[in-house]
Amino acid sequence: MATIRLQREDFDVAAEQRKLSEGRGDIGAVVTFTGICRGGEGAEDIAAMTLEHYPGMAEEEIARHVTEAEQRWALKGVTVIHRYGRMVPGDNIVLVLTASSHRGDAFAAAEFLMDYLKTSAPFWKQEERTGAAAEKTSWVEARDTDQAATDRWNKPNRGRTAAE
Amino acid sequence: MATIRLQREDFDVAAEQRKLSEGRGDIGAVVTFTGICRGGEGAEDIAAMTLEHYPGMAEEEIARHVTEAEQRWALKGVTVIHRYGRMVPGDNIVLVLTASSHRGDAFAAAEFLMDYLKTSAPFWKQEERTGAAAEKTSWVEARDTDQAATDRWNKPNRGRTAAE
Amino acid sequence: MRGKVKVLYFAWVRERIGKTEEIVEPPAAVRTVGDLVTWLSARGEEYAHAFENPKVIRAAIDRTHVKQDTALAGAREIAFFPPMTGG
Amino acid sequence: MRGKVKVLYFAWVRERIGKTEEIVEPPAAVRTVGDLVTWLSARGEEYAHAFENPKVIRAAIDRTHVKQDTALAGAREIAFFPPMTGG
Repeated sequence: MATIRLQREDFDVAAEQRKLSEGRGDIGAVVTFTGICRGGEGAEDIAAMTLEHYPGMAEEEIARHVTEAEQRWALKGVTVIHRYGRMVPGDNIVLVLTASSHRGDAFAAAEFLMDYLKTSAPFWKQEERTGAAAEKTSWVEARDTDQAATDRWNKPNRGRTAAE
Repeated sequence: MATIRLQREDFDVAAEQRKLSEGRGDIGAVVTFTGICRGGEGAEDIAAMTLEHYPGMAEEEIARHVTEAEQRWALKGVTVIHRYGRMVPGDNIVLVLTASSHRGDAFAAAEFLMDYLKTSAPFWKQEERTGAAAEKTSWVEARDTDQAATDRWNKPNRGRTAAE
Repeated sequence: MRGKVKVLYFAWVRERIGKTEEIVEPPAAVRTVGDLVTWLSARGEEYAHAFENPKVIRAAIDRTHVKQDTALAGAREIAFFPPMTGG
Repeated sequence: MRGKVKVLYFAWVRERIGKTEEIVEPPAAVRTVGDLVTWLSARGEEYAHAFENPKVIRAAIDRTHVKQDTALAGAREIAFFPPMTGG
């Protein structure tokens, strides 16, 4: 039921959504999250970003959280695609797609998966900047707010939502 | 910045997402919600659904909540498209698309808009069933859980999220 | 309120009354949305049926949701409908 | 632990050590992930630099996240990397 892919090439949000919902009368809600490479703001903008990953573990770690999402919410389908390699601002990075009968489950599962992707899927971003910093690359630092977002899901009552 | 449309014809999620994010380096997160006509379960399935709306007020009511969402979260773009007329299972009904620098704002705004669309935008669904009930049409009743989902947004601290 | 006002009906309120809209001229004593519901209910069986349970009737004045005790003064367009089920 | 084990490095841990992976054979006294970090740190300046702040080092055994006090027994593949920044 779940589709998990790591790939260098771009993905097509509409095609993935169609694959998951076409010809089915039981899906009432589809949520997609698309993460996009940002250019940043200011004089030293981001010129490009390279995503490194741990092949094998990345797929397994995503699959573990997809399974957990399927246990916590009533899902009719899940697709997670994460790209690796070099990307420029505007390029797609990650897609999370959840389908359910009702919107509450689809929203909660998509946000849960994104929070865990950020903090526990083995990917690392390295940035190249423009301007005076053009020669330097730097590894993006993990943010405390991402860990805080993930920790929300360990509180009681974060399973099925009221919005079913 | 916001696009709000009521229309009889179908919409194209990918095209709307492209319009909103193409050529921009400041968008890091795009959330789409697609509401789809369900066929139901059991002997008396839903054969079709007709959506009636209050022209004029529907647009204005959606616009009021889009403005509120723009005040509560840091959004780079919002699109809301709601169809009216007759739809069969599998047909798209509604699209909410939010773009932001960070995922927390895009997720929260999309869910907020859907909750308010359900309870305060002037649309009414009438269902046609198959089987023994084929001749009857019935108006869908409002659900308490939808009102409860909407009421969540009136609690304190439901503005900017921790996941920025 | 004074003068004529346009009233719109939607969904099963529209079906029961059998009209999508009409122009009415209620007497001055009809001051609030609730007064108008009461006055309309007395116009015939179809209205009485539509408004038999006023608690489930929603109203809008000039395209903005209002409560039963909202004054009608200044209203150009008043709409009555069941709880919404869009989205 | 006993015998040889494959160690993988990612992101700036990989850059500092200058290798993507290697086979090591730590002595029996190296029992936990933390022990292995200490033992690797003593192998040279590049290792000492990579592991200078053990608190920010994350580890996985056989592709599952583990803590510093997790036993190495039975491990086939151990990976070290900084906090993740995907998504």
